[in-house]
Amino acid sequence: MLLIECPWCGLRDQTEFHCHGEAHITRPLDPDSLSDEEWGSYVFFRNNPKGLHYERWEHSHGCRRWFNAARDTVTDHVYATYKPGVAKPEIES
Amino acid sequence: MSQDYRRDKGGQLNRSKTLRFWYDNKGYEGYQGDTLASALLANGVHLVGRSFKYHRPRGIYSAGSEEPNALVQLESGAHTEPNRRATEVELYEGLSASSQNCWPSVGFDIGAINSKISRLLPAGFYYKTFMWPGALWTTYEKFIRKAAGLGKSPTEIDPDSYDKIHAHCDVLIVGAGPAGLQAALHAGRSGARVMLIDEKPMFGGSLLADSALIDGAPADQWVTKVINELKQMREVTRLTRTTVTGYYDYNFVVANERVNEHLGPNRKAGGPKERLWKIRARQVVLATGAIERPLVFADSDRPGIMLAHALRTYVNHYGVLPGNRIVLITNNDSAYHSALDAHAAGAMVEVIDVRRNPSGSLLDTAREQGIHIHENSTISAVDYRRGKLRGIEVMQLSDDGKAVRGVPSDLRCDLVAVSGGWTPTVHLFSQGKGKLKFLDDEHCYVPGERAVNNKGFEAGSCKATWSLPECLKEGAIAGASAASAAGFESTATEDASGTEESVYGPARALWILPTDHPVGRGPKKHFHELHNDSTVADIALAAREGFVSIEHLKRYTTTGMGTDQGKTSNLNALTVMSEIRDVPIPEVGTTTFRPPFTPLSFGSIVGHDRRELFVQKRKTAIHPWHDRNNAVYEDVGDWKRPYYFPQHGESMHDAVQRECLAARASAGIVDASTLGKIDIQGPDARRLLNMVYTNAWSKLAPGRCRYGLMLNEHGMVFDDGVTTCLAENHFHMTTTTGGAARVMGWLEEWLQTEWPQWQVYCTSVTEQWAVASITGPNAGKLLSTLCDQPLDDESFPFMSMQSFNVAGIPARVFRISFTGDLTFEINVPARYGLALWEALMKAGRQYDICPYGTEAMHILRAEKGFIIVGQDTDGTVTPLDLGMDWIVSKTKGDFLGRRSFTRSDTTRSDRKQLVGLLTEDPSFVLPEGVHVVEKLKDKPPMTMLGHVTSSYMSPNVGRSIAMALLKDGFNRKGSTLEVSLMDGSSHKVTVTDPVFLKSGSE
Amino acid sequence: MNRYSIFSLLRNSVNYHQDWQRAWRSPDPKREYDVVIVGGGGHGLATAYYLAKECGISNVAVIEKGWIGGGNTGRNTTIVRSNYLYDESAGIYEHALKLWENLSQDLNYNVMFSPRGLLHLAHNVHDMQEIGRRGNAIRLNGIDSQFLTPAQVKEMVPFINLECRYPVMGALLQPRGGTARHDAVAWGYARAADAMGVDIIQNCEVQGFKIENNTVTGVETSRGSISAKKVGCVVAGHCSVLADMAGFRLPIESVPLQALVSEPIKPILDCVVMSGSVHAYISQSDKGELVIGAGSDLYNSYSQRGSFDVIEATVGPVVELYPIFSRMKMLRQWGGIVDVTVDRSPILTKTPVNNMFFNCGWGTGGFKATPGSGNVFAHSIARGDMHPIAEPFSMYRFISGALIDEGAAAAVAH
Amino acid sequence: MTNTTAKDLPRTSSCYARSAIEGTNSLREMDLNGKLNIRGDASEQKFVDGMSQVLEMDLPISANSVNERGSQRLYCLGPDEWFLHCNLKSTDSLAQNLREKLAGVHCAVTEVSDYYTVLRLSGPDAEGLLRRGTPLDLHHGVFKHDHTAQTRFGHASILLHKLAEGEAWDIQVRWTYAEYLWDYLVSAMRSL
Ligand SMILES: Cc1cc2nc3c(=O)[nH]c(=O)nc-3n(C[C@H](O)[C@H](O)[C@H](O)COP(=O)(O)OP(=O)(O)OC[C@H]3O[C@@H](n4cnc5c(N)ncnc54)[C@H](O)[C@@H]3O)c2cc1C
Ligand SMILES: NC(=O)c1ccc[n+]([C@@H]2O[C@H](COP(=O)([O-])OP(=O)(O)OC[C@H]3O[C@@H](n4cnc5c(N)ncnc54)[C@H](O)[C@@H]3O)[C@@H](O)[C@H]2O)c1
Ligand SMILES: Cc1cc2nc3c(=O)[nH]c(=O)nc-3n(C[C@H](O)[C@H](O)[C@H](O)COP(=O)(O)O)c2cc1C
Ligand SMILES: [Zn+2]
Repeated sequence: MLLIECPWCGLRDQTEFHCHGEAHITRPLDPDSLSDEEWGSYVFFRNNPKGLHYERWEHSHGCRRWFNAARDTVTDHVYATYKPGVAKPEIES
Repeated sequence: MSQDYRRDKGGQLNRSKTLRFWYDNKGYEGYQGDTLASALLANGVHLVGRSFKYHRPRGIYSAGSEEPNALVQLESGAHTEPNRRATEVELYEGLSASSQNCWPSVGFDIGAINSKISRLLPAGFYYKTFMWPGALWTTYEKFIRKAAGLGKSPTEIDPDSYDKIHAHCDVLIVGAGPAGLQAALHAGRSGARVMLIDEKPMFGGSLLADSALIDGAPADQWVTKVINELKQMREVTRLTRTTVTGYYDYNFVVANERVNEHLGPNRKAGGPKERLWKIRARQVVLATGAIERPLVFADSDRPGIMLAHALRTYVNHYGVLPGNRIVLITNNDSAYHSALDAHAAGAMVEVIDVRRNPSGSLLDTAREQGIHIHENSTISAVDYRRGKLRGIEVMQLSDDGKAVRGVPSDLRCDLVAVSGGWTPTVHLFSQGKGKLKFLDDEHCYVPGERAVNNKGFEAGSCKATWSLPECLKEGAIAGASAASAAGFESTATEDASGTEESVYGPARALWILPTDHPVGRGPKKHFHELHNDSTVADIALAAREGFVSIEHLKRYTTTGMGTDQGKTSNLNALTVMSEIRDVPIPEVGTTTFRPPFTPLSFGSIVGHDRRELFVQKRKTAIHPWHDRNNAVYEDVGDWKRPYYFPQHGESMHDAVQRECLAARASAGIVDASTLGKIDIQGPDARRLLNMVYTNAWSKLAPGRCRYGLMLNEHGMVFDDGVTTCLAENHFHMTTTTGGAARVMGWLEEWLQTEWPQWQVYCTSVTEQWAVASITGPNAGKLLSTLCDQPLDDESFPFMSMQSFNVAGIPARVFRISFTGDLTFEINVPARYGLALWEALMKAGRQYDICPYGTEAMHILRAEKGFIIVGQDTDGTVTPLDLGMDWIVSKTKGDFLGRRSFTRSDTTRSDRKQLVGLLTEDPSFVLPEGVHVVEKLKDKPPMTMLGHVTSSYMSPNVGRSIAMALLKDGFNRKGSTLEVSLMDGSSHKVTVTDPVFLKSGSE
Repeated sequence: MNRYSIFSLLRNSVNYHQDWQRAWRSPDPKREYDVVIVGGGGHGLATAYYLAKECGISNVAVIEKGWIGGGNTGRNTTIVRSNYLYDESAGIYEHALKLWENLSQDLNYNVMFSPRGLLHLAHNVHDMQEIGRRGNAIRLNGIDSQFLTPAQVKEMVPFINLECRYPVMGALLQPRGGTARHDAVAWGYARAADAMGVDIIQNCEVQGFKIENNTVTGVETSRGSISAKKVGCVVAGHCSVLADMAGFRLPIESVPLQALVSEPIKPILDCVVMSGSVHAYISQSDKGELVIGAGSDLYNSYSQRGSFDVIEATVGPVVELYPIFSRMKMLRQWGGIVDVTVDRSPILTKTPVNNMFFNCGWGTGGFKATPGSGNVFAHSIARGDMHPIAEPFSMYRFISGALIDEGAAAAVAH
Repeated sequence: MTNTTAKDLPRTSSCYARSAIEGTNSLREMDLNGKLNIRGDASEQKFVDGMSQVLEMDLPISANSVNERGSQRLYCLGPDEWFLHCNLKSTDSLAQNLREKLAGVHCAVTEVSDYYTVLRLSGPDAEGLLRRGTPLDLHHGVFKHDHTAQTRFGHASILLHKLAEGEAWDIQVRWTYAEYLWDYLVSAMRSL
C-alpha cells in the first residue's frame, strides 16, 4: 500500500490514485511518417523495467490532476513525484 | 462437573462469575477470564480434536494464537465458525463448541484408520497413486476431499455486523508485553500519537504468566501502573483483543479487533463482532515477543503434551494446574520457570534435561525444591491409552544426542511439558519486507534490516532478547526513538529498572530427539508439525526425492501450511533440513511470511461494504416516478435504468412490443439522464474534438449538434455520442452511460499529459442534467404544449439545440434522434428532472405518451441500424468495419487511432463487418451471440463467419431483425447463410443492410 | 525412473520409504546444449518434456533462477478451462485441455486434474450477450459448453445468492473445466523430462545472452556461460527483463496479481465458479481451502505482492455472492507477477534475434495452457518455425494489428 | 401551457426523502445551494483580479484551501480549478458576471449546482464516522478547522470541509452517490 505525494495535495493513500503506465512516451507528431513497426512500438511496446520506472499517476479521488512518479518496481519505493512537463529526475537506485 | 484441575487461588480470573459451557454436548463450568482451553483443562479435558491427515487424537498444545492442535467448531447454526483455536476463544455463558475432523466422535473416530495405514501415506503419496485407471480419479478424489478439510463452513447467513476504520498515528506499537508497554509509555510521554495493540484480552504479554518482580513488586502491579499512566494520555489509543494481521508497504498495518465476540452470540451490547483497523503509522515498533519452540520426540503429538510456557500460563494466569504428575522436557533453562511454578502450585514435577551436566541458578533452585532432573536424557516413548496420557519412557542420550542408550525407564505422569527454547515472532517484520538474520548462538532468526519504507524499531524477545530487564530497557529506547523519529522530543528513562535478572545458561542445540528405532523407521512418529501432520520422516523423504529447496519442502510435505502457518514448527523443519543437507540454517532459507498473522475473517475484511453498501446504486432524478410506475430495472454500470414498464402483469416481451409500437405510433418517452455529459470550453475545444473524434469539428456552428465516434490508438471504436456547439468555444459532449468516466479520463489524459498547452477545459456535468427524451410523430406537438418556442424544421432543425423553458423549467433541448423519428432530448438541471417528466407525462396524455425502457430503446435504434458501442462493437471494430466511412474524415489530418487504419490487418477487406440479418422465418428471433456459418456441418468444428450482436422482434418492421459482425460482410449482402443454434439445429438468414426501417423522419 | 503406482507405494512402505529416487537430478550445467529453456515454470518444463518426448531433442537444459514452479505456476488459483471466444484461443487452450485429460498417466505423476465443472456467471444483459456469443463459439469449435438458468446454477451451488447486487441471470458451464494441482504440474513435468535426459538446473539465473550476428549462441548465467543452439525464454513476469537483455521490447507489462486461501473446511463447493461482474473466482481445493483469485494492481511491479485494497475488493464480492462465507477466514494471501498483454492473449513467437524464441504474456490465465503451450512451443523450437497453433500468437501481431482481443471481447480473466 | 415554477420543485438527491438524523451525532442533507466550477490560470493576473473582483474575495491558490465571504465559499481544488458555493439564486448572475469580467481570459465557468449535494455531519463522533470511509488523516492536529480536502469515502469521491467551529463537517458528493454515502454513515453510526 503505497503513500504517494500528489504534487498539489500532498501525501495521500494509494487508494486515491490510479496508475496509468509508463511516462514520457510522446505521441509522434506525424504518425504517417512512421513505419508500422514504429507505430506499433509507440502504441503497444513498453520498457517494463525491473527497478526504476517512470510512470503516470492520476489523483483520481482528489484534484484529478495527472503527474509523474519515479518508483522502484521491486521495492515499490516511490523516489519522487513531479508535475507533468517536468523532465524526469535523475535517480540513483 | 467440578473443575478438578482448578487451583484454589491464583490467576486473573473472576472466580465469582461461574460460566457454564458445552463441549461436544457435555456441560462444564469455568470462570470469567478463562479461555475455552483453560476451562477444558480445568475440567481435565485434554483431547479436543483429530489431526488433519492421520486423525490422530490431539490436545491443547499452547496457550495462545500459535495453537496448532486445539481447533474446534465454535457454536452452531448461523453463528458457527470452524477452526477456532480453543486457546483464544474467551469463555462466555452458554458457549458451545465441538471437536472437528472426527466421526462419530473425537474419542472413537473412523478416520483414524488413516493412522493405521499411515505407512502408505507419506508426504506426497497422492502424487504417486490414484492414477489407474485414469477414469477413476474423480471417484478417488471425492474420498480424498471428504477426508481433508477440518471444520465445517457455516451454511447460514452471518447475522453479525462488522466495522472498519482508518487510523493514523505517529508510533504504532505491536505487542504489549514488557517491551511494548515500555515503548508505549515512552512514546506516549512525548505527546506523540500512539497506538498500542495486543491480541490478548489484556495487556501484559508474557508478564501475565510471569512470577517476576519489577521494581520490587509483582509484574502485574507494574502492568497496571503503566496502563493507568497510558490511560491519562489523550493521544494514546489502546486496543486489546486486536491482532495485527498484516504489515504492508509504507507502514500500512491492518489489525483486527474482536469487539464483542467474547460476549458470545447473544450479545446484549449489539455493535459489531469485529472491527478492521487500517492504520498508517509513521513509525512501527514491533514488540511481538517470542513463541516457544517444541522439542520433537517419539509421539510427542499426544494429548497431554504441551509447551512449557503454556503450562506456566495455565498455572499462573488461568489458575489451572493441568496435570498432577508433570514431566518437563527441555534443552534450556527458561523452562525451569514452568517447572518451579507448577511445583509451587502443587504438582509433582520431574525434569528431563537433554543437556549434559546442565547447571545454573534456576536448576539449583529446582533441585532445592526437590525436583528431580534426568540429565542427558530424553523421552523415548509416550504411553497414551484410552484417551489419556499415562506415562512416558525415559532413556539416556548418546554423546551426539542422535541416539538413545541403555534401557528405558517408565515414568508415570499425566502431563508433559516441552521446551526447545524460543523463536522470536518475526512474522510482521518479515511481512513488512524486512530482512531476517540468523543468530547462530540463539539458533533463531531475528529482524535485520528494515524495508526502506517501513520505518521503526523492534524491542524485546522478538529480537531474541530474553532477559526481562533488557526487554524493558529496549522497549523504552524503541518507544523514545520512534517518537523522536516521528518528530517528538523524547528520551528513554530508567524507570522499571530495579528488576531482578534471571541468568540463563546455554541451551543444547538439539530439537529432534531419538528413540529406540531410527527416526521415521518404526512405529513411533516424530511430528515436527502438528497441524498438517508433517513428520521428520516426511522431511527426510522430501529431501531424498530432491525437494530440498525449503519452498519445495513446504509444498511437498505441507509443513507450515495449516491454519497456524507453522508458528511452532517452522524452525524445527528448517533445522531438520539443515541437518539432512548438512548446511547451516541460513543456507536452507525460510519460507515467505505472508499476511495474515492469524486467520482473518472475511466479514472483517468486508466491513461495511456489504449488502446495500457493496456497490452504490445510482439512480436518476426521475427514479421515484419509475418506482411508482412499476419499472423493471436493468443494471448498467452502477446505474439502475428502467428496462421496461410492464402493465397489468404483462410479460417482458409484451411490454416491450407495446412500448416500441407506441413510440413510433405517437409518442414515447425515455429517461436518458444516465448518458455521460462533459462540458468543454476554450479556444482549443475544436482542436480537441478534432483529435478525439474521427470526423471534422472545425465548422460546427453554435447551436448545432454532431454525432462522433471515438477511437483508441489501436484504431478501434470505444465510445460514441453527440456533441453540441453551445457557443464558439463551448461544447456539450455526450457519451455512453457506461463510458462516461472512461471518456472523461481519456480527454483529461491527453490534455494533461500530451497537450497541456492547449487552451481547453473539460468538466463532467453528467449528474447536473436530467434528460427526458420524447420521440415519435407527435413529439413536437407534445413539446409545443409546454413551451412557447417554434419547433418547425426551419426554426429548430434536426441536429440542433436550443435553450428555452419547458413547462416553465429552463431547459436545453436537443433535436437529435436515437430512434430515427422526431425526437427532442430535453435537458434540465437535475432538480427539475422529475417535474419535467411529470409535466411531459401529463401533457402527453392526449398523445397516449408511452414511457419506455432500455430494451425498447435498443429495438427502436436497431430498427434504424444505429449501433450500440459495446454491443455491436467489441473493441476490435473500426468505423470502416461498421460501414461508417462517412464519419471518418479524410481531410482534417491526424486524429487518435487514425494511423492504425493502414496497418496490414486493418486494411484487410475481409474483416468482420456490420450487416443486417433477416431470418427465413420472420417470427423467429435469433438468440444474441449465435454464430453465422457458410453451411451447417453435421458436427463441429465449423468455420464461423461472425456472430449476431443484436437481435429483436421488431413490431414496427413487423418481423424479427438482427445485426451481425460478419467476415467479409459487406460483400455478402444478399447472400443466404446459416446460423447455428445451441441445440444443433440451424436457421437460414439473408445478409442485408442493417437499416430495417426505411420510414422515420430523422 | 521409479514408476509410481499403488504397488510401488506399498513396496516402499515396507522399508519406510527409504528407497525412493530423486524426482529429478540436480546436475551441474554442461558447457553446451541443443536447446536451453530459460524459466522452470510449468510452461518451460513442459516445453523441455515435449522436446525430449516428441521432438527427439533431449540435450536440453531448463535454467531456473530459483526453484522450479516458484513463479506463477506455484501461485495461481489453478483454474483450467478451454472455453475461450476466438478460434485461435480455442485452438491452444483446447489442445491443452486434451493433454490435461491424460497428463497424470502420461507423466506417471498424479497432477490431480479435476474436471469438476466450471461456471461463468452472467449478471447483466451485457454479460448474457457475452456468454451467449462465447458459448456458441465454443460449441462450434467442438468444445463443450452449456447455458444454465439461475435455477440450475442454484442446483450446482445451493448457497449462492442469486439476488445479489447484480443478480445472476444465467451462466455458462464448461463441464470439462476444473482445476489441477499446480505444484504437481511442475514436479511431474520435471521428473518426466529429467528421466529423458533433460538437465534441470535450479538456482541459476540467466543474466545475459550470447548473441553473434544477430543469432543467439548461448546464455550467461550466475553459474557461468552456457552455449546453446537455440534458446526458448519462458519466464512469465520477467519476460521484459530477458527481452531487454536480448535488445528488444515486448508489448507487456508486469503487474501484481493476488490470490488468497481460506482455512480448510469440509467439502462445500464442488465446482469452480467465476464471475466477472461481481469479480469473484472461487473453488475449493482437495485439501479443503477455498482458493480465491483476487484482482491485480494496475501498476507495474516485480515485488510479488500487491495492495490490501485489492484483497478487500476481492473478499467483498465473495461475500456478496456467497454470504455464508462471511464467517470464513483468510488463511494466507500472496501475489505473483503476471505478464499482461494488451489483448490478453499470450505471445509465442520468434524474435528479432535468430534462434531465440519467447513464450510469455499468459498474464492472469496461463496455468490452464501449460501442457498445450509447452507442446506447441517445443515443436516450434524444434522446427525453427512456429507450430500452426502457435502461429497467430506472434509478437508481430502488435505491428500488423491482428490482435486476438480476448480482453476486449470477453473481459474475463483466468 | 403548463407552467411550473422553480421554487416548489423537489430537489435532486434521494436523501431529501429521508429525514435528518438527530441524536448525539446528526446527519442531514443541506438545502440545495449554487455551485460553480471555475477553471483558469492562477498565474494570469487578469484571471486572479477578475475572480476576486466579482466574488469580492481573495482567490485561494493552494489546493484544498478555502475562502469564505458571507454565504459564498470558494474552494481551491487544484492548480487550475476552483469551486464556488453560493446562494442558489445568485448563481446565474455570478456566473454571468464572471464570464463577462473574464472575457478574453482563457477560463471556464460551469454551473454544477445540481451535480453535487452537501451532507452535513456533526457531533462528537463525526471524525470517527468519517474515518470509516476515508483514508485521510482527520486528527484535529492535522486536519484543522476550516480545512478542506478532496478525497474518497468508500467508493465515492468527496470534498470534505471541516467547518470553522465545532465538530461539524460538510461533505460534498455527486448527488447520485449521496444515498450510498448516507447509508454508509448510518451503518458507521451503528458500529460506534
Ligand atoms: C494469483 C494468480 C492466479 C492465477 N490464476 C490462474 C488460474 O486460475 N488459471 C490459469 O490458467 N492461470 C492462472 N494464473 C496465471 C498462471 O499462473 C501463469 O500464466 C502460468 O503459471 C505461467 O507459467 P509459466 O511457466 O509461464 O511461468 P512461471 O511459472 O512464472 O515460470 C517462470 C519462471 O522463470 C523463472 N525466471 C525468471 N527470470 C529468470 C532468469 N533470468 N533466469 C532463469 N529463470 C528465470 C522464474 O523464476 C519462474 O520460475 C494466475 C497467476 C497468478 C499470479
Ligand atoms: N527466559 C527466556 O528465555 C525468555 C524467552 C522468551 C521471553 N522471555 C520473557 O518474555 C518477555 C518478553 O517480552 P516482550 O515484551 O518482548 O514480549 P511478550 O511476549 O511479553 O509480549 C508480546 C506481546 O505481543 C503480542 N503480539 C504478538 N504478535 C501480535 C500481533 N500480530 N498482533 C497483536 N499482538 C501481538 C502478544 O500477544 C504478546 O502479548 C520478557 O519478560 C522476557 O524475559 C524470556
Ligand atoms: C492453489 C493453492 C492453494 C494453496 N493452499 C495453501 C494452504 O492451504 N495453506 C497455505 O499456507 N498456503 C497455501 N497456498 C499458498 C502458498 O503457501 C504460497 O503462499 C504461494 O504458493 C505463493 O508463494 P509465497 O507465499 O511463498 O510467495 C496455496 C497456494 C495455491 C496456489
Ligand atoms: Zn491531488
